[in-house]
Amino acid sequence: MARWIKAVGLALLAGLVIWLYDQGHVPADPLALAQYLGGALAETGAPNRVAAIYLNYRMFDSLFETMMLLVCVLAVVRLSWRGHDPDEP
Amino acid sequence: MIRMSHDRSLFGRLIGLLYPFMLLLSFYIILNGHASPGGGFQGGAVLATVLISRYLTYPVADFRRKHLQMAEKILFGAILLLPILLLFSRPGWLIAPYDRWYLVAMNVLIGLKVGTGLSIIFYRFAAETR
Amino acid sequence: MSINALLDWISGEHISLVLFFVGLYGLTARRNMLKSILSVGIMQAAAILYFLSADLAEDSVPPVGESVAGQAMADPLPQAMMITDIVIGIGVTAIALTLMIHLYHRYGTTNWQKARDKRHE
Amino acid sequence: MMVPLFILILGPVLAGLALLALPLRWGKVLAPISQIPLAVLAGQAFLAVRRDGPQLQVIGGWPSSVGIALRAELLSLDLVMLNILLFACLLLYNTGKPYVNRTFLFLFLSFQGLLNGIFLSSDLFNIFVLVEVATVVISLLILFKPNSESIYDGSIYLLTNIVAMTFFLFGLGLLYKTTGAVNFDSLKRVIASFEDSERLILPYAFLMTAVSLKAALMPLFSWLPKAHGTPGAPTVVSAVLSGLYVKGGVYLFFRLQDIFEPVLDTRSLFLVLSLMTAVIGFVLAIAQKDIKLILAYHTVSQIGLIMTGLNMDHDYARYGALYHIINHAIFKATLFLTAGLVIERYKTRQIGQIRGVWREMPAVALASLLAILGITGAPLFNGSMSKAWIMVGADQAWLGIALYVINLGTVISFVKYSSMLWGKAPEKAKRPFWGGPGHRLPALVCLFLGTLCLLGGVLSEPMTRLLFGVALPVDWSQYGRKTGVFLLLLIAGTAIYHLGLKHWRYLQQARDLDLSFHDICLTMAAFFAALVIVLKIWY
Repeated sequence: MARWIKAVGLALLAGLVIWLYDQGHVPADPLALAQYLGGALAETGAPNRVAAIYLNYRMFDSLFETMMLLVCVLAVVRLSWRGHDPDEP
Repeated sequence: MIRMSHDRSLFGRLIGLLYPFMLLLSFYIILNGHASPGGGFQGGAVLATVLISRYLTYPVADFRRKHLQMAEKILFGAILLLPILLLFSRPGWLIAPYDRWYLVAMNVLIGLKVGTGLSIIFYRFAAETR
Repeated sequence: MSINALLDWISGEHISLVLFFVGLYGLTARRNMLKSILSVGIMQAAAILYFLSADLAEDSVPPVGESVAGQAMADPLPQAMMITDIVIGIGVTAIALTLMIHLYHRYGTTNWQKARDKRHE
Repeated sequence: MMVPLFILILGPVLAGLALLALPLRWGKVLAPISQIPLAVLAGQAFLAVRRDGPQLQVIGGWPSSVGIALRAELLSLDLVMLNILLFACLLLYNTGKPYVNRTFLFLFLSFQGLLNGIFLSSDLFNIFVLVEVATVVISLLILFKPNSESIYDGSIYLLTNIVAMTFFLFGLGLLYKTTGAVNFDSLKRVIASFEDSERLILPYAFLMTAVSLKAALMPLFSWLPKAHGTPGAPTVVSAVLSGLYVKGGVYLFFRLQDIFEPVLDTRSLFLVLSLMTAVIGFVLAIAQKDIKLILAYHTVSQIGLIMTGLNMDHDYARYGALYHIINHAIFKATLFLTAGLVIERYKTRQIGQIRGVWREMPAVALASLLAILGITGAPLFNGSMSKAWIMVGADQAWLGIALYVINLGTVISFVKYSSMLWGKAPEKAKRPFWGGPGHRLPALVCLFLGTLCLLGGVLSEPMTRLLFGVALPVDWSQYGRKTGVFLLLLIAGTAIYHLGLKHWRYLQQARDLDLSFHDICLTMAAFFAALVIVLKIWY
């Protein structure tokens, strides 16, 4: 398929999505906002709410985030053309 | 690759001058992450640039990778264990005087982990394309 | 459309939606694997921009420090989620680039189509 | 006292990390042993849920809207226990393989933890993170053997899934803006209170595009055979991908539909898509010549069947589909494991060149046969039970006929697959029962799993009562008729395959139907566009 057909098609799709977005959009209040803003300092000791979230309320996400980096390092070392992990036989 | 890195005269000295400041900045970002904008991830990225710029001035550093990888695994173990022991298994245990230490410790661990991880990735790519 | 209306229309949300489809176009139309990886990066940037701009109230301050009466703080949850996503994005990009280098060494090309043809030989 | 559920997720990761520090010899022994405490914990949690009902645990003890919640209910714990059972079998099967090293064990065990997380987590962003890490771990696992041939397949797998997860993330952003929540319970509450459904169309379309790709629904399944059937992938990885990981996508689909159903009821749309998936899956399976690819395409077909059951508005069909998830995991794992042993012995994957497995390696052939009987729905085997329950939900005649056609397709594809069991062995001398030295433990594992296929059928009534807490009666008096139908299907399938289909021209062309990366992305965009337009017209 020619590129311009894809370009036109996707542009139309983007137009449709933006139109729908503007039309039916009613933002809602974040449910946990009050707790994050009000309680974070007392509950976690972190004036930086973002840190309170990723180190305390949602620490579980951060664990897998660091795991992602570890797995990624393993992948970059193992999958490269030059060969494999020298630590393993 | 970066050919100009072999010309150590100006670039190398400039980087050498910047080292302590970059290290200082990264640890400032990590250690104050709980109280001001910043944190382990951001500081870790800055920390990685220290090692990367080191590579740019002395591009023979592949021997460090093994140690870095070991360090990364150990740090990951610590990052897993600390929240499990302090946070997950006994909810509500962290109270006022201790929670700040927990935050700082976690930020430091995460910062070191991200720093080592990004540097290994960079070293590997550098070795790959050399 | 007047120029002011256009400027009002240009918001983080709209730009991110446009960027998302720009990335999708890159994925469907570009044959080079490096450009595919870049397109994925564009799409991820779009998602990050959306999260950060969509939930940001006007005149809100960063969610750090004591809250001051009368001044709205930004919602910290999307910001925290996006830190996670950025690190994930770095990891994914690094792995995709490694695979690309490996593919290049094996098949001598970074073109999807050519690699596929060589694989079927 | 409820078991802390996060141990089920982080336990395997920690175990894998500990094995990195120990010698490999110990690791190979300790990895299967590590499954025992996990099984005990999962069993305790399961009993607690059966006693006290579903439970929500927020990690760190925060209120559920603030932290990340793990939800223990019968279905999620069933899948977790299935996961532990399969991983225990796979780790035992794998002990003798040369490519196993400490990194492999770490990745494999971490993958188990991630799967448990996907099943247990009740927070959409957490699920996004888990799936993303799982995607990367899998691409590393399928490319694990040195000098892997599968680099192209691996790249396609990784990039398509990353693109899908970007769709997921964008949908999540839109959903957070419209509802202000990311965890299932709050989402369900908020969405049920919505009067107009229009604002949910966009987030729903973004999320469902991603989840449909993850669940390998028509037309987004083309990455699945590449990942599951790629020649270089270790056998255990193929088994766990086909047996369990795809079910993660199906399970996610199930849970998302549960949230959105009160406002956007799309079951009829997905019912049609699932039926098409099932049909096209078996057509492509019949067309393949590589035994791993036959099994991989067959997974697509069975996913279609499961999704069909889930999208029917009938309790029997839903529980039948859920039971089929478990059954499919067991027989597909058995089939992949036996195929791995057969490939190892015959040094080829071409179905035409493998003959006489029954004589060459009797134990493996027996396990294969048990699994084939299970998957084709032979009477008394587990597949027949779940398929019969799905059939109950077919309230219209055309649905019933479609299900029969799908079953006939399954039978045909396995008539082809089982042709490798019969015939003369390449060497005259009869081998020992286990099929040679070093094959004893793997063959035993296969036989154990094969026996489970039979037990899952005979004990289906108590099993469903135990696993889902529902009583689905089995009408044993109808068994004569069912056996008749099965035999008829078998004869028809054999006849169709040998008389017509084997040499059919178009089948050869279907084999060459291999979507490129761009086509996959284009179908994804088209799927998304179609979903948006259909929903906009409907609501």
